[in-house]
Amino acid sequence: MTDHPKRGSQSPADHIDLLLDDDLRVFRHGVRAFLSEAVPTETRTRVDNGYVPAKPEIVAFLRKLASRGWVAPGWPREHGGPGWTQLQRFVFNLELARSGAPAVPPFGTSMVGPVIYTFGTDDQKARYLPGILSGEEFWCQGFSEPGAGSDLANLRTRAEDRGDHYLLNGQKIWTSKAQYADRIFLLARTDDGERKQHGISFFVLDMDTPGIEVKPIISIDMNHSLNEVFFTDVKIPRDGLVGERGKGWNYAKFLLGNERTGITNVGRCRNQIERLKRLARARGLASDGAFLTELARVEADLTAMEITEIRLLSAGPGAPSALTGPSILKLQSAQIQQTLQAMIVSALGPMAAARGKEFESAFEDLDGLSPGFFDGAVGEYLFGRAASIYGGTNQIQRDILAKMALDGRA
Amino acid sequence: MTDHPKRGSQSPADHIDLLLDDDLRVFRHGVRAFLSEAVPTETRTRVDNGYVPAKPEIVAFLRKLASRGWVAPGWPREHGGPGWTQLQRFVFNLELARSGAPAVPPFGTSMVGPVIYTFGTDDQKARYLPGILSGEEFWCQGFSEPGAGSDLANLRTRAEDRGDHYLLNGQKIWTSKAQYADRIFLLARTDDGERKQHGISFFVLDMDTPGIEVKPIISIDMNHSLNEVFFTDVKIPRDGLVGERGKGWNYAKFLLGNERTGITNVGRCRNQIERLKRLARARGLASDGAFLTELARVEADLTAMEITEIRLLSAGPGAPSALTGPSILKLQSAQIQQTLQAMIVSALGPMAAARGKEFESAFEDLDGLSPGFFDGAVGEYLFGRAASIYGGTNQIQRDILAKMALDGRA
Amino acid sequence: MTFLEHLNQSDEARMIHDTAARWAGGIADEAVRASNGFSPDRWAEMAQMGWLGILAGEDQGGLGMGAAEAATLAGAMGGAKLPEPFIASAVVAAGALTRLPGAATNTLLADIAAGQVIAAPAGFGLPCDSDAPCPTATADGDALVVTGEVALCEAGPATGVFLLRTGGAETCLVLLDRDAPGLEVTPYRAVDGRHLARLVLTQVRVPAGAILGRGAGAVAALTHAEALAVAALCADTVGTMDRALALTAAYLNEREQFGRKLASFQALRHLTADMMVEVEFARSMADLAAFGADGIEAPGELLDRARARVCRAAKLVGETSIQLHGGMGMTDEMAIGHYFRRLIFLQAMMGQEAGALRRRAATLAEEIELQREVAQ
Amino acid sequence: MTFLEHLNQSDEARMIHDTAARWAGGIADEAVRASNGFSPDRWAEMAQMGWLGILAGEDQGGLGMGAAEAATLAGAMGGAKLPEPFIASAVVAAGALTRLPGAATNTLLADIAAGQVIAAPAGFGLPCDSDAPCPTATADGDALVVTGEVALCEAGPATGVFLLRTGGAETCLVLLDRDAPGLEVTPYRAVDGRHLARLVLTQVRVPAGAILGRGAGAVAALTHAEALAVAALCADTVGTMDRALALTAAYLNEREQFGRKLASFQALRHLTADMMVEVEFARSMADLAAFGADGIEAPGELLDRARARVCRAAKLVGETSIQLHGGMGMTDEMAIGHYFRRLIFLQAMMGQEAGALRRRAATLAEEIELQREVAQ
Repeated sequence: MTDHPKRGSQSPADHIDLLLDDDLRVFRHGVRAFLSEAVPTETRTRVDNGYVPAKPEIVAFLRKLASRGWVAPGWPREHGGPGWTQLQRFVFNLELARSGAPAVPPFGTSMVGPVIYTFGTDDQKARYLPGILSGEEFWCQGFSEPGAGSDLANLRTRAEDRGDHYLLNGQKIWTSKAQYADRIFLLARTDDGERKQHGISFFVLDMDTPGIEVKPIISIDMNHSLNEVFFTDVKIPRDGLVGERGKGWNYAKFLLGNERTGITNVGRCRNQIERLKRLARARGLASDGAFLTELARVEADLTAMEITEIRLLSAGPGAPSALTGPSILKLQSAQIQQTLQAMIVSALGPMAAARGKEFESAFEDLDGLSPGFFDGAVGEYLFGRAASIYGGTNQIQRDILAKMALDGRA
Repeated sequence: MTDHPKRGSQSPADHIDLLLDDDLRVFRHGVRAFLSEAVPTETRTRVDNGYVPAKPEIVAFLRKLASRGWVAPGWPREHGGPGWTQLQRFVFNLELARSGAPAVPPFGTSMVGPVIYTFGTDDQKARYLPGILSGEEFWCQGFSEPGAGSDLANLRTRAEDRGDHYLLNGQKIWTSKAQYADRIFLLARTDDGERKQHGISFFVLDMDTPGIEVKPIISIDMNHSLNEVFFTDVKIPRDGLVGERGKGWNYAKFLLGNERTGITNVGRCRNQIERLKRLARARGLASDGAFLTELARVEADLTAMEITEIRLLSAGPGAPSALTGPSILKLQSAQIQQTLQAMIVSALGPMAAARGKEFESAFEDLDGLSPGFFDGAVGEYLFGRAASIYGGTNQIQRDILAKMALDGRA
Repeated sequence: MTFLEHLNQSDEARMIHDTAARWAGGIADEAVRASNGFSPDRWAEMAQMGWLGILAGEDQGGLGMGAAEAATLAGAMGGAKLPEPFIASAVVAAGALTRLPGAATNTLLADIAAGQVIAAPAGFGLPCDSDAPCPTATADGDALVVTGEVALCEAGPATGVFLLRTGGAETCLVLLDRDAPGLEVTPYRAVDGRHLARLVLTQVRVPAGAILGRGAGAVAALTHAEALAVAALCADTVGTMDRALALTAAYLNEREQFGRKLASFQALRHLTADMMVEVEFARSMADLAAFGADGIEAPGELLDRARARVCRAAKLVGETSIQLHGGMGMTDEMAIGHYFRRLIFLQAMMGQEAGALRRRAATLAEEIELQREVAQ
Repeated sequence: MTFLEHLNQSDEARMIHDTAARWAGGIADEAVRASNGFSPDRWAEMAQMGWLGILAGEDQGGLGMGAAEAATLAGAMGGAKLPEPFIASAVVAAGALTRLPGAATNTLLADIAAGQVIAAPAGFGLPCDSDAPCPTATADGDALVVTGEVALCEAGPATGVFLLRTGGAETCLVLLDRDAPGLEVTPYRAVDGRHLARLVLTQVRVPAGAILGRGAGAVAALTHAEALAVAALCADTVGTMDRALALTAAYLNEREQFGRKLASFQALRHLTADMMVEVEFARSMADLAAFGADGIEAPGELLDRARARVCRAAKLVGETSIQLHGGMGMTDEMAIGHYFRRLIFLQAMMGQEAGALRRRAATLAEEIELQREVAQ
């Protein structure tokens, strides 16, 4: 078994360095050095093989990040973030993924955190932000509902004003990591507006509040990361309302538009290219022109995605528009991730037929790689189908782009 | 210059033979033997290189076909056709293309001929069919109009009933070969119907009738094969009406649905694969795994298209539906033809930049191929874009298929 | 038989098709989930209908039919996503045996047909065109002693015997009991939940009576079995895709978004149309493969084309059907994901599109070289 | 300069961009058609605005700017589909000369900048990465005698001199007058109507003063010129695609079918969205190429990635824009076909996607092999 990347070798010098100035190169080096210490080898191998780390692994890593104040890279200094530039965050995300670190759950740091420090009360800030920054408190997101997939504004969960509290009834779906979460942020209808976007409010709530039930959704990779969350007469204290009542739609848009970095998974894609090279060596594909050409093609795609992201983040004169850029990156990121996942599965050959724990323990190695490499790759391909669905399907992204090109509006 | 296929070598034994019964194999052999004599080497080379032959070459070849009674392979015996089965016609079309013969213009044989012998008067049959069968009289088609591309029923050309004649005014577009044609068949509005398909009539008309003006359309390959045809107070004799007045839409649908064979250009595609092999030899691509794999992929596609066409024509129990089959074949045929054309252009390398007569005479040969091979390939790629547009764009074909799959109707 | 005759199935074959389609169509999704990779009851039903003897001769209690009918059955089982090793035992293993007449094979074929023995091919057919070396046999008197490994074999707890291809001085096909001394069978699962196993052989002794074929005879039987495997896998894939397409069309008609049926969005309609095209092209190639397995002397290269094209269709149809199901497609609860996983399994067993194309690319290179020589 | 600084152009560079865009935007389609491959008036205007000296130093009457600004100009010319050999003379030829200082090159650069001489690179840069052998030079005293052929050279009737790469004992860059004895120039046309030529050299004598560079110096200059060619071709392609996309969007909004604007059909909208994505990704690669040509020591492999990705975009955007124009797109009358043909020309000059990927595939194979050695 030689399929876990060697410590320190996972981030060789590359063309990204050529694109950065000296300060960013030094910054990158510092991040890389920290991460090579902070990520245990077992975690790195599991993550590299495409598995999702368990909560304890994530918590352990978040503690280390917290010791440097790096849990929430996007936050300004005044709220406890490192105050990095967009490009520092790009570099940080890249190195994070390349190091084999567990993905930092975005729900607290990238999603609810900025909403709270921008629109929340001082009490809310004091109560919620420290737990996010320390990595100790996990959040989950209650936006999607059955019957409101891409059509988010169509939601039916209601929070009825009962004076000293709101009474919450309804159901959320696709709630990632709800089984681990300490708190949830959610959208609920408090009033009936003329347009269906009106009358929606934004709430935060502890997951141990009575009346909340979490039901696992087993996904097509046979894992449990998604959930349904049911609310039956759940009492939300009045101070669970964030910002103004009825303005939840605006906060949700702020939240979704806020996070421009990290949507492309560039780091993971780079790792996948390295994985494909290792696989090529193991499976005798190093002289297969068709394979190499496909690899060169997706590598060029990935390079274009990196540059496009840097251009967007640099916001220079020729940068892609803030309206089209994110959709372009979302579309291509899904495409590139899925291409890489499929290429790996294809390169596994007939053994891509196998899956599961029994399979993993049936072999010491397969062509010099661990069966975990095989199993993880197939799992990642399966769950990876979500990349073109969640956060606006490919079709929705194309609708957005076409509006700009053909109707001259967003 | 070795790029014209050697006489007799253009149709090696292949897997098609494996799919035919003995009778069809014998039939195929006879067709092939005839064609290897009937097609002059210069014609074969020009056609093989992707050029459209000039009218005299076509006429000369049609006379030879006429001597065997093979100009109109789809016609029943009673109207002067050979009375072949669908599969004989498939084999005939395949061999025709593989021999490098000029394409038989479909306007007389496959389009207006069957309308005349099915719906025309005895006088019309006597007057028009012999000229088609002898290959002496060329027809063109007046269906499309500006502003009625895919939406054929939207036509505006009018034929006003003036007692002893119809008075025709209007304009047709995309009229292929109108500059060569002796006669035209066309749709014109004779009455205003409730639905726009109503009140359309089907006419035949001599091209030397006063008031007809043919204006060339130069296409993106810089050639002239398409035209606009203008009608200004053109008198159509009463016997120019085919069938019933106002039923023209039905005859047009009959005409378009009548021709199920030959829509796939299987023979030309097979030639293109042979051309790619020659080009691979000349350009040193025989060891390029990416090129070979792409060739293998399109070859598999082509095989699937051949079998699909045979299945459709055999109308066996598992045959594709007569409603979806033609759209599937049209879509994939466009795809495969365009892929092959683009692969050839790509394999030409930098010299794909060049075009035209001066280019052809500037070189004796290029990598052992004639400059005509290069020039013709680029021209064919350019004009080949039409394959996904004419006769219902790819988008229209997908609309048709989706109607079947999702709405359960055609 | 010509391809045209092949397309115009016999009445008998059509009856088998209709019966199988009706039977498979009546099997509920929940029943398949509940069977956890193998249902003895369904297996018994298959035996009763004669399907496990589809290729076996009438002397052996079989139906004595060909690749086309076997493929028809495989297609029906794909449509119901049945996990049972029908192709493994009744098509590939039995298909090899039909080409090696003898007392031992006759008995075995009869047992397979009756559903009393489940046989697993090891080292040939499933997966097609494996690049892995097969176990090596050395002679010991008139017996063989075999050592080596088969990493992937479609076998579960109910599998009684293995038909093993061995290398060494000559290719042999040997019969191994599940409990043969020196044979270690490690079970695991396929991505679609069916049973697989790894075989490790350490000095396994195969008596003369268990050597079913040797040399050219064994190779011919193995080649036939490989062709049958391609034909059956292609047909299974088409059956699976047919159902995936139908489920997707139904979902689009049922689900609403932005106040409209999903089926009314042109972009989704066109993706559906593309799926239809893929399924129809794959069906053509499956027909070709079935014809090739029975009707063509050396169909190898055509079978490569067939599995390449069918694999490509399987990938596109599987991925698109999930995409069109949106978030719901990501759940194990919906049947569509199970079809998707079956398509992944089938592509792997067919050696993946890339594997099939690699083989054809090699022969294309030879054809181009040959042309060079002719030209010189 | 870092890439970020590169993205944030100087005020001077931005002024050039705006001026060029305005100028090119004011050129009518008919004017370009009428010029039949070269307009002396436009060339004079370009000279007047200093663009033909974009790379030449201020001593030579140039602007002394870099690849980014040259690429900006190339992009503007792509947008107006100008056939003049701006890239050939002012970027590739001039770019090579800037790396070979000397009296002869200084004069030539000044003449190029002034628009008085049009220079054509022969055997390097246009096309990129040609696999054709270049003419061979043998020494004759301090002169060279050159024999050989350059099949494709971007040169027309107005071209005055050729900068020729020669092989033999060492690589040289030599200056050839158009009327040099033994040089046969056969003109022909490009697919987009511009002027090309075939050069055949038979014992052409190059005096010592016309040998502009030798050995390592010549190779360095040629490498720089190749990088500039990739950068300029990529930028030209992006400019061409920008306009093709805009024309297509306008057409879809103008044209009706089935009683609705074409722009209202979701399938056509999504194809438009796919074009946007391609253009934006190509723009990123063009930026990378321009940065690479000036700012990176050995950008070779990144330039391969850039031209591969830009070629792919060019193919998709060109083909899709014709498809979305329907029958009208098939006519020479519509401007869109001219943009399509320019994209074909540009892909060929960039060596086609396949050519660029082939180079990168070879280095990937080396990287995999290297990894093997590290692992052992």
